[in-house]
Amino acid sequence: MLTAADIRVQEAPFDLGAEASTFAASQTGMGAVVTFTGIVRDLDGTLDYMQVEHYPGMTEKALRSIAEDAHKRWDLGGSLIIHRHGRLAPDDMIMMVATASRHRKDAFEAAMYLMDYLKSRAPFWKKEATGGDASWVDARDEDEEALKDWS
Amino acid sequence: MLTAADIRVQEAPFDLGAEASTFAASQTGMGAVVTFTGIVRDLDGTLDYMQVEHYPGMTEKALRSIAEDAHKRWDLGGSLIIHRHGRLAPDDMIMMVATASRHRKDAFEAAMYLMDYLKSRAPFWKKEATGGDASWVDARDEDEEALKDWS
Amino acid sequence: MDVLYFAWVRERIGLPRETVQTGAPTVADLVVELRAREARYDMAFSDLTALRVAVDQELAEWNTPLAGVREVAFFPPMTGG
Amino acid sequence: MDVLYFAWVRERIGLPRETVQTGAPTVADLVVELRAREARYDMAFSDLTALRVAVDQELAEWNTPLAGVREVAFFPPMTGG
Repeated sequence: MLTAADIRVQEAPFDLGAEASTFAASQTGMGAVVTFTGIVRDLDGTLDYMQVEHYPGMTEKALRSIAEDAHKRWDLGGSLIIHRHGRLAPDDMIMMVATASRHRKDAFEAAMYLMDYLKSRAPFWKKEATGGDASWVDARDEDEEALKDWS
Repeated sequence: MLTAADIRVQEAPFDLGAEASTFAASQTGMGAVVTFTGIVRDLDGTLDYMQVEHYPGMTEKALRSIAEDAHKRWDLGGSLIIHRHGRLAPDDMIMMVATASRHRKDAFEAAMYLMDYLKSRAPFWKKEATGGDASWVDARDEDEEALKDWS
Repeated sequence: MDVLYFAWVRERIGLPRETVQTGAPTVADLVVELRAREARYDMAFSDLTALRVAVDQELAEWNTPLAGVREVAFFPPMTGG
Repeated sequence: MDVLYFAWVRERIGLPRETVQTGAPTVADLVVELRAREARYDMAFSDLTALRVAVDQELAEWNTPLAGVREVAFFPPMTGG
């Protein structure tokens, strides 16, 4: 199935505003556009940087598969996933998704679905460097639990 | 309660990209930004224009009240609601909301809540002009039903 | 008291607002008074389930009291977003 | 067969990928072989509930067969987004 899913895995920053505008403008007949943007948080003011590792080769395939599932489940126009890897500073944008649909409910649910699956099924791993120390971010049980809502 | 809700009711177009960028940049410590944009649909290719009427005086108060309820219910940074009135063409952006939170679930749910309440509780009325004819858009039962999910 | 009409209610009644002298204790009583005026009012208010009301710019009910109220607005269910 | 390691699995084993000669019929059998090699492998695989596996770049299970497989990857639960 050919879906209008635009998948990008990149080290470079992206411009949320430009991406949101371009995505919305590329849609026809859609009544609703939803975007989600993930930002590197510095929970207690000690984060020096975040390192995002991924699995080149598998990453884009996994994201495309998640997007195609979303296109099967909901009545979508286009979808967009951008995910960065490499070294990121606090407040940097780490990733975004966008969905377009004729109906707001579909656009919202598809965006949430993309996020839930991306969190636990796309091969990215985050490591936080704080004051000379670095530790891998643990997966959260609730992220795995979130997938059950979709089955 | 003072909330970081930015409410705008205007006839002029808005720039989704610029608004999304500015909104995200104005947040600190937030891990998630969600935007929703509503676009004028031309369902069967006959729409000449859409006229959006509103209740000056009440509109902004109603939107602010909805936003304040969202800020009470979820752990939000900022929120934004822009809604246009007047004459709109097919594919014009009619409105947008944005929410920021430390958690993606809160940002998503708050944006959906804003949309659900805005649809049925903010004083806007749409009239569609098609080929010399003009008719008021009927409220949909499912929009009213959607509010029950939040009580 | 100012009475405002929006969307098709405004079109049916033929004006967006008017000042009404009334001692109606509730919104429902005001509606009865308005309907007694002319056929266009009677028609506009013939199906209350298709109407909503705001009292002093807040959504209200048909039994909402009007004591001290400055502005009442009638309109169909909202269709924003 | 190429065997890849990511995140703390890569750090514990001390290399990102290696080529392994194996006749292991399933992922679980391959893990047994790897653990028998050296302490660092044994430690990295000591708690399989903390690990995930991909076979030819698709998420797989411990009992997934390895016949004809070119690439197996081990890593902790993903934390993207």
